[in-house]
This record gives sequence, C-alpha cells and structure tokens, in this order.
Amino acid sequence: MNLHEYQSKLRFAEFGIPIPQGKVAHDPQQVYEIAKDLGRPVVVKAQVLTGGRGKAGGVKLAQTPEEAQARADEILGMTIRGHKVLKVLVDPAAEIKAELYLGVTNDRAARKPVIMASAEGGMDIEEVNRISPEKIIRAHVDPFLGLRDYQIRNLAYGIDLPRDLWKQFMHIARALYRCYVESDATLAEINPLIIDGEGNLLAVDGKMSIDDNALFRHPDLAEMRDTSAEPPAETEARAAGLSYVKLDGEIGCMVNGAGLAMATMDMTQLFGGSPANFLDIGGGARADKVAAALRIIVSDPNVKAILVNIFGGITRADEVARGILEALETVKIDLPLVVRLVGTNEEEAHQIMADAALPNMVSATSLADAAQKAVAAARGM
Amino acid sequence: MNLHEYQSKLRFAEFGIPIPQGKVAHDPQQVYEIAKDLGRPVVVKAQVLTGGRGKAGGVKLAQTPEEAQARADEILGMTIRGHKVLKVLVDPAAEIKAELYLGVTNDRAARKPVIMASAEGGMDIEEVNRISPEKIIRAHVDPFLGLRDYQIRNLAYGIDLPRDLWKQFMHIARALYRCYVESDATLAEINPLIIDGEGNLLAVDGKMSIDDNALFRHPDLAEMRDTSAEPPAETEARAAGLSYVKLDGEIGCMVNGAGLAMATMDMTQLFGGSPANFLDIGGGARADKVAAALRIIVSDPNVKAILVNIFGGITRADEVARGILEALETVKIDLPLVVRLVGTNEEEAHQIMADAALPNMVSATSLADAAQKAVAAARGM
Amino acid sequence: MAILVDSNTRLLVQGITGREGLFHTEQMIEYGTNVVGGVTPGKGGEWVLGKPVFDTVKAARDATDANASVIYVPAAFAADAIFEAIDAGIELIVCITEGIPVLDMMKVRARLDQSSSRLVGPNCPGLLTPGQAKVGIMPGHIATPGNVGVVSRSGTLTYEVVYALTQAGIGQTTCVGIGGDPINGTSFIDVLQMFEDDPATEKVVLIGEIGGTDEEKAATFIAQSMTKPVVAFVAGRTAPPGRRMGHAGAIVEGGSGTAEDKIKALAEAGVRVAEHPEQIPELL
Amino acid sequence: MAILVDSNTRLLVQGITGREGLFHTEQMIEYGTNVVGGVTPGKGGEWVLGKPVFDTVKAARDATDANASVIYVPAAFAADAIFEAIDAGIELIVCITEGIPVLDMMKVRARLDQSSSRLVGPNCPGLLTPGQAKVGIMPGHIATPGNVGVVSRSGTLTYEVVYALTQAGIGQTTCVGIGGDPINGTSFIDVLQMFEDDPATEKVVLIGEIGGTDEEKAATFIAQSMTKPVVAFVAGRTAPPGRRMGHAGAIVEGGSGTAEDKIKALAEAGVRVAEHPEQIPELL
Repeated sequence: MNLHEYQSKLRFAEFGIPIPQGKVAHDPQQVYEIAKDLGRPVVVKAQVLTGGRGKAGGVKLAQTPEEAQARADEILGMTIRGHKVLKVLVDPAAEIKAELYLGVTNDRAARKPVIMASAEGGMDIEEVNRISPEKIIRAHVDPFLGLRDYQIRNLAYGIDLPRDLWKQFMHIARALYRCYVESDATLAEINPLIIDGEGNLLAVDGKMSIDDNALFRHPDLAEMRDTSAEPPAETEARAAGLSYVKLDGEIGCMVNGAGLAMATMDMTQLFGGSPANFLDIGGGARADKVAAALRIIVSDPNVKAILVNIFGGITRADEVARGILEALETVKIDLPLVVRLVGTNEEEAHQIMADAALPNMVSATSLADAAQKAVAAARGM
Repeated sequence: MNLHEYQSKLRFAEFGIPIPQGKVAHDPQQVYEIAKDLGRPVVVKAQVLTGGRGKAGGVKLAQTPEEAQARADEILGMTIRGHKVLKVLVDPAAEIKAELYLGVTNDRAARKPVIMASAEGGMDIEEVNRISPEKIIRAHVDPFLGLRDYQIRNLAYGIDLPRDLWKQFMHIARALYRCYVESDATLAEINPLIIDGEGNLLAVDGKMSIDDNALFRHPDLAEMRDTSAEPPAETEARAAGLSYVKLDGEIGCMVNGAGLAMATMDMTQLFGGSPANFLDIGGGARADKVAAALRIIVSDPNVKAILVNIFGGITRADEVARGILEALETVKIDLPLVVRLVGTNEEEAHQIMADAALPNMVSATSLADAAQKAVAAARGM
Repeated sequence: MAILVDSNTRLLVQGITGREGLFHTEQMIEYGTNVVGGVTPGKGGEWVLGKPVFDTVKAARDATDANASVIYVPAAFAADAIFEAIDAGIELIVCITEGIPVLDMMKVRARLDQSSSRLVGPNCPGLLTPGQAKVGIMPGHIATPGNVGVVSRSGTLTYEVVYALTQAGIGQTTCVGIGGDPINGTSFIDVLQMFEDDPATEKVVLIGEIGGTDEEKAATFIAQSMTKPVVAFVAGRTAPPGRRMGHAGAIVEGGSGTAEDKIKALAEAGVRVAEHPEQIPELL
Repeated sequence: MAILVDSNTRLLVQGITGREGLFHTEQMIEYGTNVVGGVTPGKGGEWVLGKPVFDTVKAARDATDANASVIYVPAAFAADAIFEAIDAGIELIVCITEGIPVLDMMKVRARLDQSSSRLVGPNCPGLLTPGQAKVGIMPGHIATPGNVGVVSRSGTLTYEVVYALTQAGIGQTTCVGIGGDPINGTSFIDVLQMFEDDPATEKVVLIGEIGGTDEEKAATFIAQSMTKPVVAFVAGRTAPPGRRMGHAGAIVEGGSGTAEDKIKALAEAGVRVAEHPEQIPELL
C-alpha cells in the first residue's frame, strides 16, 4: 500500500524528521487560506499515488495566496497517469542549497533492508544510479542489529556531507530507519532531502510503501488507504478479497492463482487477443466471490468476452461450477463466457455446466482451447 | 547489584506479573497498621540482601495485626549472615496449592540467557537440580529473537502445568523475560511462583540482580541501591571507585588489579597469614584514591599489618609512591606498612620511599618477599 | 528416488486442528504421506484423524521422531512457527502460509542460515513426490511417477503444468513449489542442484514469473552447472508493469524483472522456453 | 614467529583521540607497533601522533588496509565499536574497554560467531609479542623475546608473571590477555591451540582465576590436545565466595568456579600448577 506524500511526511515527522509545515487542501479556496496563513511563497503539489507528477505539471510554485489558488484550480481535477488529483499539499517554498537522497527499502537479493544516500538527490536519482552508481552509497542493515550509527557515518562520509550537518543527518537517518521498521514499510524515501536557506536538512518530499501483509499489525496505517482516487473496481475487488488490475484489452479474465492468471492473460495475447485485466480469485470459489469478480469484469466497457480458467486443485471444480451458476443469477451477463474447469471433479463440473445450457457460455478443455475460443468470441466470431 | 525482594517484586509488577499487595515497613507500629489495613493473616519478611533468611527466622506468619507487630519486633534488628534487618515486607498470606519455580539468568557457557522452570519450586530448588536435574526445564533464548511463545509452551509442558494455567504462565514468563532484558538483569527469579487458593499464579517471592556495568542506562534502578544495610566501608569504597570486600584476616591488602589482588591475598595465606580484605584500587593511583583505600583498611580493627602491592605498568610506580606519601599526610597510620612497588620507574619509586624514611614502613622487592614481611609484621615480629 | 520428500518422510503438521490444516492433513494421509502427528498449542494430548496432537514441535519431535514439518498456521504466527521448527531441529520445513510480512521473513531467513534446517516456501503449494508423499496442498491426482523434476514459483500454474505432463504421459520425480514471496527459504538454484544430483531425475521443468531476478540467477546456474536438459515457462508477458513508487526499488534491483528479460536469460542458457504451459510436454 | 600480532600487524586504534586511546597509541608506537591510523567519529581528516584519523573503521580500512584494530572507546559505545570493526572485515579486534554490559556482549558474540573476525577481550590488557608489536595496554618493558607463550584472564597479574619470567631470563613468544569478562571473544582453548600450532612456542604459561569454568575446559583441552608443557597459576584461593542471590546461578553453572577445583582439574591434566606467580619460572 502506497502512502501519499503528505501522509508519508506526517509519518516521518512522528519519528522526528523535519518536514515543511504545510497543509492538505481539497479545493482552491482552502489553498488560498493555507497560503495566506503561511504568509510566504508556497508550492502546490498534487497528491496522487503515482510518480511523474512534476513532469505532468502537478507541482507549481506560487508567490501569493491568489496565485496559489489559481495554481490549485489548475491542478485539482487533473489526471496524472490515470490518477485524478483530488487533493493538493500546500507547503511553504524552501530555499534549496542542495538536494540529497536518503531512502530505505528491502533488498530482496540480500534479504536485508538497505539504506541508501546520495549527494545528488532529486528526480534524476535513477539516472545517477545508472551512470554513476558509486555516487549512491549503500549500507545493508542486519535485521537483528538494526541500523548502527557507524553505518550512518559511512553514508555521511561517502556522500561528502558537510561536517556541520552530520548530527542532523544521523538523527534523520536513525528516524527514517525506525519509521521504516515500525511501519513495516517496504520503502521509506526522502527525495529530495534538502539543505535549506538556513543550512538545515529538511525532508521536502517523501514516499512510503507499506507491506500489505503487515497491515494487520498497523491499523492506523491501514486507515490511511486512499480509495477516493483509485478506480472503483479496484476498491470493490479489494473488499471482495480479489486481486485485480485493470488493463486495456478486451478479454476479461477470471482465474484462480496469480501465476495461472498471468499465464492465461499471456495466452490470450499469444492467440491474437489482449487481456482486459488481471484477476485472481484466490483459493475457494464461493458464489459471492465469483459474483463480485464477474461484476467487476463486466463493469469494464472494453470487455468483449470473458475467460474463466479455474484449475480445481484443492478447490473442487464442481463447486466452482455451482458458484458460477449461482453468481450468474445475481449478475446479468450478455457477453460470451468461455469457461474452462479442470482438475478435481472436472467431469461433474462439466456436467453441471452442460445441464445449465447457458446460451452465451462455451466450454473449453485445454488452456489453449479456452484462449482461442475467448479470442474468437471477442472478435464476434 | 542485588535488589531486595520488595524491589524485585515491584519491578515484576511493572511488567504485569501478579504479586501480593503487601507493603514495606521500617518499624513494628507500621507493620501493625499494614496488617490491619490488609485485614487478613500476613507474612512478615525480613528484607536483607542475602539468602537463608527463612532458616534464620526472618520470615514469620502472623494471624492478627498484634501478632504481626510482635513478629516484626523480633525480626527488625536481627542480623542475618552479617546483614542487619532494617526493613520488613508485610504481605497478605496466600494459600499455597503448589510452589513452582521460574527464573531467567545468563548462561555464561552458552553465552545466552536461559529461562528455567520447575514444578518443584521453593527453597529446595537447588537440591532438586542436584538430585533430579530433569525436573528443571530449561530453554536458551536467542538474544536477538527474544523469548518465543513456543519456548514458554515447552516449559509449561515440561513441568506438567495444568492446562488452565497456561495462559497465565505465558503471560508471566513473557513479562519476566522482558523485565530481565529491560532491566539489564543478570537474574530475575520468581521462587516460589505459587498456585494460590483461587487457582491463580502469584509471585510470592522474587529476586533480581542487575548488571552493574549496565546501570548507566538504568538510573531508576541505580537509585534502588540500598546502602543502609551494607558495611560503611563498602559504601565508602564504591564511592571512591574501589573494589573492596571485607574478610576475616589480619593483613590489609591494597593492590592494583583484581587478579593480582587475589594472588597477593593467596600469598599471605601461603606464608601463614590471612588477608583482611580484597581491595583493588584499579588503574591510576591518585592520592585521594590511595588515601580512601588506606582509610578503609585501617577502619577494620582486625588489621595488624598492611600490604601494598602495586605493579606499575601503565601506572608509573613513582607516581604511586608519591600518592602513598600524600595519602599518609591525611590518614594517620601506626600499623606496619609493607610496600612493594615494581614495574615502570620502580627505581625512582624506591628512592622516594627511602627518602621519606617512615618508621613503620618496610620495602619489599618480590611478591613473596612482601607477603612474608607482612605476615611477620602482623605477628609483631 | 526423488528429492526432499519420499516414503521416508515422517511429517508433522503445524496447525493441524485449524480449518486448512485439518483439510489438507486428511488429503495428505489419503495420498499415503506418513503423517506422524500434529502441533496445536493448547491441544496437546488430543487426537485428530488418528494422529496425536502436541503443544509444541519439540514435544512432537521427541515423541514421533519427525523429520519434516508442514505449516498451515495464520500469517501472524507463521514466523514463530518456523522459528519453532528450526529450534526443534526439523530438517525440512514446508510453509504453506501466505501473507507473512517481509520484515518477519528477513529474520526467519537470517536465523535459517545459521541452522541446518531447510525451509520451502512460504506462500507455496508444497511438495509432491508422486506415489510416495504429498506435503502441502498440491492435488495429488494430477501427478504420476516419472523422471521429470518440476520446480515452480507459482501455485495453480504448477498444477496446470504437472497436469499437462501427466496428460501427455510424462511422469514426475518430485514437484516443488518454492513460493512466490520476495524472501523465501529455497531458491530455484537450490532445487535445480538437487535435481541435478538426483539419479532418478532426467529432465527438469522450471516455471517462473515476473518480478525479482531469481529466473536470471537460475539461468546462470543452468548454464554453468546443469547437465540435464531444462524446459521453462515464464508467466507475465502481458502483466502490467508494477506501480512502483519512489526510486529505491529501481536503485536496488539489478534486473528489470520483466518476462522478456527472464525468457532471454533462460534461452541464452540453453533452456527451451515454452510459449505456453501446455507446450511444455512437446519440448521435453 | 608468534601468534595473533607481530611485525605484519597493521593496527587501527578505535577511540584514538580519547585520553586512554591517545596515551596508549603513543606507547604502542614507541614500542614499534605499526599503527596505521585511528578512528574517532567526527574527527576524520585530522592527524594525531603522525597518524591519520578517520570517521569510520570502513573508511580507515579502505585507506590503510589495516588488519587489526584495538578499541579504547567508553563502555556505552564499545559494543557498537566491535560491530563496526566486524562489519568492516577487520581480522583481529582487541577490545580493552571494561564494563560492557553482558546483554551487549551476548549480541556481540552471536554476531562474531557468524563473521571471520577474531575478538580478544573485552576488559583485557591486550597482546604483546616482544620485540614486534604491542596491542593494548601491557607495559612493553617487562617482556623479552623467547619461547614461552603466556595466556591470562588477568591484567596486572599477567604483568607480574611476565616480569618474573623476564627477570628469570625466560623470554616470551606472545603474551595474551583474554580478559576476565563472563562473555568474551577468545577463550583459553583458542589461545592454547594457537600456541600448540606455533613453532616458536615451546612451553605455555596459563594464568587463571576463580569464577566460571574456563580453566576446567582448558584442562580438558590440554589433556586431550596439547603436546607442549603447560605451567599454570590460579588466583583466588583465599577469595570470599561470591555473594550470590537466588538459585538460578547455581542451577546453570556446571562447576563451582573455586580455585581448588580449577587447580585440581589442571593438575589432573598434567599441568604443573604454581603455588604463587613467582614460582612459575622454576616450574618451566
């Protein structure tokens, strides 16, 4: 789960990291008030759960409250990489003497957290990594020992940080690591960490991602999830315990298991079609879950055919068949529906489907067969 | 540093371990009031920093407040293994259905904490260990992972704890381990941990020892040190940064380094004498430290001769010589004083001592020589 | 012959009295797996499906001499269950549980590296040696004994492949689901090495998916150390790129994790890569 | 020849600008030890006694290729200093600092066991290879090159013994103070093995004291694995029994830790045990 910039920075502040004293607004009038209260130039920043916000014009400087209001008016309602801007953060503009980078994330290969710092922070940090990886100083953290002060000193030394800033830097790095661990984050990143006009370090932009698997022990963070800007289908899918990602194709897919779901999507492409979504219904196949999945798929106007591919392992195929029929009583579907049920009790499953004799339903045996039939159906053949 | 029973139990209670709701008293009248408030039979328990209290008559049951006052009158002022009883704990008497043992300590050989439990708690637990060590269930704790629930379950299973008490036992064991770690204890022991009349677990007696080296991070615990019952010489020694233990012999020893101090003591015995104390003045030899050491030694009426053995390593022997002379200006010493100064700058040291020409001072070259001379001097030869 | 589990496996079930644990224990016993007991704290002394239940893994191991354990406990307690199995000296630990927090797994992994236990999973379907033992949740009937080793990061996709092999008359030595979590106990390379060393295994099928660089590492290993032919499939060519926030991930990760990169790496290592799962039998 | 330190030792001093660190660095340099630099956080770039100061051990090691480090930092920071040296891959770490909390040392020791570093100490006088290198706080002038290895848990008592040897014309290969803390890095057995393997060492002196069971373990090792003669002294025959509270200590500790037990164990292992330190030269 990704947090918004303002959420991440407030979380950082809880651990003692200095952040600009800005506020979040939902409409231009609020932005005017905030800018007026701050009494100095401000930055109006779109709060969207995607990158590339700056290049898309979602971050604007404003000298006056009036100007801030005007900029907010432009930004609110924008769509950035598919995300509608519903909130802006109004931060006092800071004088920037230098832009550093400081981030903690999981290093999957090393199986440890890694903390990274660079003197060349800002939006081009990935470019810095590509061209001069030695300019990004890394330290792996022993999960039992935690981040040690000497590791932070190695970072400060490595990025040639002015010595008068070491104490602040130590404090911020310790706090960021604590924030990462105590939030079960997979990412806690300050970029840029600036040296401001007074020569102090300040976290002017921040990002956090929380391990979804650990949300059970962080109810406060779980509550921060912002579903307002996310496609309603994704919100519904999450509520139903489904894993769903919308894509641009025309074949709606409903599969059990993430790997098989991807393989099924790949198959549609292999036979000339393209998938409309990734949808993993997980284990079991209760009718309400199947119904929710079908409802989400048909809510996508691009979908021209539906491909159901269930490998009955522990989940029995006949139960899935009954679940589909039960779901179809609540969800009206006119689209062609290609169903492949295989594995445990597949004969009974096929019998159940055959007995139902739905006019828009086609049975398939193999995965290739199913994909080909779905592609053909989507083309109206 | 050892804590009193009442201090240990209050600490346990901070971590959520159930203890009897007793109070500490300094005089019999207070004991009467406490017993009256409790309104039930009480146990009056001497608070001394030594074991063997029960056998010495320092723990008495009383049915009425009057009786409690009478028992307190007997116990207060007693001397148990050299420790005068200045405080008693008045606990409500508990009905005891069973006495368990639960303790955490450092296992030096395993280099890990170890938690131990037994169904046969009480004063004879060491005897249980000697005769039937299998009746004491042990679990070593990974210092990084901490005590895990399954380890506690292994203890509960191993001591055949009634299943309805497992939840309470888990809670108490977790709390005791947390108490041990967060107190930097070297021992945290509940003995007995009883099953009371209502069938609940209750920590009726407890002991804690704190790692002296870790007191710097536990100012609250450091303040609990009770110097009122300890010999004044030991209090003075600690204040002066000396390590001192009183013994029963007649040769007062002042040495730098614990190992050398013990070797010096052993030497006096080898040559027919016996040491009056262990005293390590540590590194350096500032006059005030030497003076405090000499003052402590002569305050022991048994001392008949003093043996000073300093191996000048980094500490220069000539400085020690000057320190001794300076100290002797403030501490009047009539006893024979055998001084051996060896190592760095020993020639100058000897010259300084020779020039001082103190009538009661004898120089020695080797350790054996020094010990022999001290023994002879103590015998008045 | 087979790898990891066979008729000598003496299996404990951690979480045997839970819904999942109970269901799959029945399946495993039915398949012929030698389940020697189970563990559910607080239920020691009870019996389930004719097997004794213990309060702790240590007590269970002392009583049954188990050499393997399969874990079905909820995610919040799964790391502790793994620590317990390691501590009790269980040689093979198979963790089915999905949803264990990454920070927990980092600690598990660090502890595991100091132990002599092997962990398979978490978030995996487990192990299946056709005709001998089934440890986990793989449906037993889809597999048949033979000479092909199967290793996969996926769940149902593994079943799909194993089923396709069986349908084509190709049997398996052992089917291993290593799980798809970012930090797990056993890697592709570990299993490839075991198949390479197993005389009964003549060919190997590897099923990968997008994310991480395990397939690329497996490719390097295959090129350098495998003599047996390997056929692979990688799922996720049409998957959307991850909605990654921040830059840290890009800085840390060596590869892009795309299906194309993985397929390329495997092909360059001499692996025949199938276009779809049902094509695998013809490539063997 | 010698053990642990010699003329090839390239030494870093952690805490070089502190009072103790500075004083002893001067002594070590004067003795001829190859001190290549020091570490004091925040003072990187300065020079002290002609040696460069660095902010971290890693920076120091990168610049100087040091292979050993000696630690003089205060007890509250000493565990961190050891972790830092381990992390920087320093082969030999000698920790002089006394008063490190036991719980800290448990963690240090656990981490150490996973590394390739050796720790001597803490709370020890360090190492002295006469004529080659002095690492720690032992006075150099009391020692002289020769063929006797000395290992001790004590500080000044070690000096006393080494001085007695030198006075008697018996030189030393290396004098090793392993420190008297309950949990430390290098044991008697480790050092005895090194002396056994060192061609220059012909005889060994072991100096023990009351507490723990290290001398008993050393005795077992000597009986089983040492071919070179060992002479020992154990201090504390007249020491008062520890004022122990509670029962846990008695339950955990295998031996009684008395001088008598240790002397008995050593004598039974064929070690000649001196009655007093100055008797050691005649027993050699």
